[in-house]
Amino acid sequence: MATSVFALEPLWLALLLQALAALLLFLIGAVVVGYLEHKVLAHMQDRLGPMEAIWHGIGQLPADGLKFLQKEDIIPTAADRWVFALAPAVAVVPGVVVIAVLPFGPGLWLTDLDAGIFFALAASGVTVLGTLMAGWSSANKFSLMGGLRGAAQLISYELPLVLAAAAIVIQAGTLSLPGIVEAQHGFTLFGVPMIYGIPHIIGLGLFFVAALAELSRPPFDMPIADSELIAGHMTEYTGMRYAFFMLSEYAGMVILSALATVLFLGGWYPWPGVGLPEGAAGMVLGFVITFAKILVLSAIMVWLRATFPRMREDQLQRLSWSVLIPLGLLNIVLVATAKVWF
Amino acid sequence: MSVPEVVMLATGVVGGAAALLVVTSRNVVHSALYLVVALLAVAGVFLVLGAEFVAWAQVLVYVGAVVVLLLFGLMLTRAPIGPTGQGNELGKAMPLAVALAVFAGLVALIVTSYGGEVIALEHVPPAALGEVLYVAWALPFMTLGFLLTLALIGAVVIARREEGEGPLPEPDPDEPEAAEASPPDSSSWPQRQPEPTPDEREVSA
Amino acid sequence: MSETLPHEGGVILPGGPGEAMSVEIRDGGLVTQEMNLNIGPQHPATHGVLRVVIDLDGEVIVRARPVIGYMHRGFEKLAEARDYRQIIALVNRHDWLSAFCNELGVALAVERLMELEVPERAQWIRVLMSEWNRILNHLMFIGSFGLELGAITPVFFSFREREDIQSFLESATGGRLHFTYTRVGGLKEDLPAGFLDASRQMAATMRSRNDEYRQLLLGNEIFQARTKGVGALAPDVAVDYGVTGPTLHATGVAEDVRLSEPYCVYDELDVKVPVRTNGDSYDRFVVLLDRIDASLDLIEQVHEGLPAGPVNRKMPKTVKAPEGATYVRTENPLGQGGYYLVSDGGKTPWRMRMRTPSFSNIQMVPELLEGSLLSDMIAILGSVYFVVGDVDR
Amino acid sequence: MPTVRSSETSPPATRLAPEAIAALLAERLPEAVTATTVAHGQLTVDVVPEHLPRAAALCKREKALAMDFFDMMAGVDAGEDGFHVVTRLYSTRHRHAVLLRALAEGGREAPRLPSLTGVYRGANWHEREAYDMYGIVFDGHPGLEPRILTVENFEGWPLRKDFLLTTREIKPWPGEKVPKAKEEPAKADAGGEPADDGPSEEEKAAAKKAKAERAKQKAAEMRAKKRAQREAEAGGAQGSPGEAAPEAGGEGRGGGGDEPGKGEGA
Repeated sequence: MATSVFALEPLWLALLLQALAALLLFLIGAVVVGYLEHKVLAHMQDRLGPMEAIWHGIGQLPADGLKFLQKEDIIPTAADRWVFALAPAVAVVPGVVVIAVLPFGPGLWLTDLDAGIFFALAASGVTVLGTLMAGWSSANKFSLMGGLRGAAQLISYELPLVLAAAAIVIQAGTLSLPGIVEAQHGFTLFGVPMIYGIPHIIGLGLFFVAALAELSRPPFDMPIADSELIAGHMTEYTGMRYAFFMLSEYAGMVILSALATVLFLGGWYPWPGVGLPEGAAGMVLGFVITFAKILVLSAIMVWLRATFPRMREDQLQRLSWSVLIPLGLLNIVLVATAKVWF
Repeated sequence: MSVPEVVMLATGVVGGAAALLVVTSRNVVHSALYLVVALLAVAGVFLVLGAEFVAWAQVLVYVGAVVVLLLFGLMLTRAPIGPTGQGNELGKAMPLAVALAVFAGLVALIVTSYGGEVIALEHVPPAALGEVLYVAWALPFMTLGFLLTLALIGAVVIARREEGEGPLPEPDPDEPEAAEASPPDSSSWPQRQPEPTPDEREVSA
Repeated sequence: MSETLPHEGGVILPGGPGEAMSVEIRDGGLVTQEMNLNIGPQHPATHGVLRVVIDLDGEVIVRARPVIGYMHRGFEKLAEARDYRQIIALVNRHDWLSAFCNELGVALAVERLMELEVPERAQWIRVLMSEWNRILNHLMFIGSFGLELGAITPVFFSFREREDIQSFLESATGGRLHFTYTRVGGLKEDLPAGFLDASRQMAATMRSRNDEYRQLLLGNEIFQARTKGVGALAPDVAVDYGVTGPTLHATGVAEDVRLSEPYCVYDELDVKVPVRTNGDSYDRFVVLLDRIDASLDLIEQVHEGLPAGPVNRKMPKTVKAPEGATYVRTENPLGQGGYYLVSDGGKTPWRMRMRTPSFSNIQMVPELLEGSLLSDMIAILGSVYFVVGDVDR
Repeated sequence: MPTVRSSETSPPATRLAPEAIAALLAERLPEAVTATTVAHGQLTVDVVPEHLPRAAALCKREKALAMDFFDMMAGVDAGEDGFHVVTRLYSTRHRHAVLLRALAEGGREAPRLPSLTGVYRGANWHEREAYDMYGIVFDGHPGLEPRILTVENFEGWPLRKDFLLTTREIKPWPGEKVPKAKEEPAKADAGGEPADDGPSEEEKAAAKKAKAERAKQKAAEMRAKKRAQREAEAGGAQGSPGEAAPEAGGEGRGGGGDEPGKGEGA
């Protein structure tokens, strides 16, 4: 198995480079997916989307970022200042941290943790704290309702997400993300090399639905439901702090798509059994393949946004507890049985 | 001092300070947020000790689920911004005594078990942990799991009974507060929220 | 302080700004305090400045009280200070989505008081314009209803059609929203060349597009889950409140002015009124879609039967309605519009009461809201079709 | 789709002619019905105010009438007599309608009518609107306040003819299209086309002068009000500012609205 390109000496240089790379990947990923959402949504809705900033509006998101920087930072008088100010950071930091374990190509990861998948899920689960803090500290009833809905939703969808990932861990026999990719590379179904996504179609579905709910993306966007709760926990936020929430949403799309890519779609390999060239070429190719898979998954998320109305809070809970979680448990039993038998 | 020792000390201090703030903060939500810091510090301690899996489990379960549930409960029930009245009639002495007793007990336990022994810090891979849990301690582990499942089912059963099957406690009409809390007559249009009585104002002050 | 502990005797802490739904534990049971929430006057779901004060128990609405009047512009008073020509431009504006149907009502009222016979062609064109206006209006609500439920795409589609329709209506009337095309005794002027062709073409396009809307939303599982059985309105309640239009037709009552008291040339046309029986949000939405088809049928009948001739009568410079009173009903897109015109023989009305469908619809809304979920409120408010200007006048 | 077509639904045979409805009402409630008029095919029944709910209930419950649909309610300024309230009831089954007209008791000072909310739920807001616009009090209504369309602390009854449009009060109106009392229009109309010819120079000058005077008067009033308020506050709790304000405001409005149309019309 390849080692990380960041396994450098001395340690401080490696750490510095890792931190920089994580931040850069986080920003680039969020901006690219954000642009994707603008454009895909627009074309699905019979319009063009941003067209002015540079070529085909490609500079729209950086321009938005600049604009957000100039906006007045408003903290409501009744708000709990510290919690209000900290909430966007709490929403963003887990995203940056998770980037550290995501493999974007052969050797293209910052660090390979033994319990990588576990770490990624644990860290991304912390994001909900930001939502809760923002919802409570805004001193706004709509925000509070949004925070409550967000918390309820994230608690109930963390379970299917972890269950779906657990099935893959059983299949691959490792918790390490690069390890799962390599295990998948050698996986065959009745002699045919196969990505996990095909036999684990239930798991893939579970993971994708739960990821949508974790991200509060339509059709599970009740915490920010604009026609009910204005913007939920983000109602009182302006300028850069608001931009942080948006950033964490788009980065969340990247992260969960990347996880799904690793777990179900064969990571940086075009197809299990099909290798990549050695060295830098393989790295670049691997990165391109990984990113393409991430973008496809993100585009599907955007597609769902263009297609579906919003669900209702009780319907969402019912879906999780009476459909997804039993299905997730069943999936684990099936996978474990199959793993022992074959 | 070696690097791990410094980190250990730092996380320990942060965790201890946060834990102290949890109990001294006058604002319940702040307490819960300090609890997050304390739990993260504990995860840090686990990391320094090489127990990576336990550290992430701590984050996933305690920060991601338990505290979130706690905050959810707080917000759902009563979490006005600003300090709230201390609702603890046990005062401060009793909890302090309990905490000290637990601390003393744990210290005594550790000292008697490992007193003087030097344990080398080494990274425990999840595979090794799995080996221990599912091979050496498989029976106790499964018993524990069974017990927790039973507890979960029991909780669901109790909750369901309260919801529909059992009799709901009727609010006592003679109780003055009950009349106050009852919704104002809908025929008088529109309704403003009733002014807080002097008693209630006092609590908020 | 010790005697008012939160868990003793059920004293509820008065909340700060961030007060939540408070729960008290009393006698071993949970008693919740309701949260009072103002939806509006500025809120995305209220289509303008309407305020709904709701008391929430968790997510369940316990009480709902619509507060109106934020857009009250005193049109009834203004009408008393305007001559009839000016009133036609005025009534365009209270329900800005049904401009033509409104102005038609006033013209009909004055014509009835004057016992004026309007040229045949003008009457046919009035029907044509009314039906196009109806489609314009319904397109708006089809788009916005999806938007409120979180489906953001339909609104772009429906606005594409709205633009197209407005463009060719503009060629005849000069207006895109406020047409002011009617005059007492006829119309402003005849249709321009090419108008009928554009109208024919648009009718054909609209037919296929209407199926597109059906496919876009109706088959969607989530859409059905969000709307079926939500905010079901009983026919007797609807009639008691004076609810009309698509909201009434969804309950199974086929009361439509075009059937029961035909004006213009509706009695010569085959008017179809789509009716459904459940009265819930889903049915109200389906009725809206079906009404577009029904309106297209009427438009095609007008295309075929439109007679030649003048479009207005020679009228005196100042129109004076003779002394008397009359009540004229028209089937506006949102329901029955009514104009009670009292004239003292002058050139301004002595009194003109505007009976607007949205007013009655909103009055009925608490019946549907109470006991439903907060999210359902959006589905209900979005499907009890109203325009705030029409409520407040 | 289930549809109802006009070709399938001719007017029901049970539909009653206006005259028949009038006869039926007069027969069943002779003490309530004072007069019936049929104009433009519409029946208007004048009802004794106190019997209005009974008449409405009869219209709703009588099998042959079955007027289940509450259409609308309109207040109409009836000059010196006070205010009419016209209620339209309609039958969705028989497709006939009646306009019940009642003259509110109490003249212009304290118009009162019994409420129809017990008969039709839809009457609620219509009555609130009539109260808001004309000050007609409906006995038995669950809550006329706060005012439904105007702001809660609005003073005056906007649709009464003696209530001038505020713009006319602030800015003199050289034209004639001010809502006038009943006698006025005939006089004004004799002038031909007043809407089209603009105000003459003298009129403009006079209007300007009048405006300046009014502004002065208003400023003086405000000063007096403020002074009174300060004194009240300094003096203690006996006169709260909330009490002083409406009084002064009422005077101001009374000065502008007591004699409608006069001065402006000529």
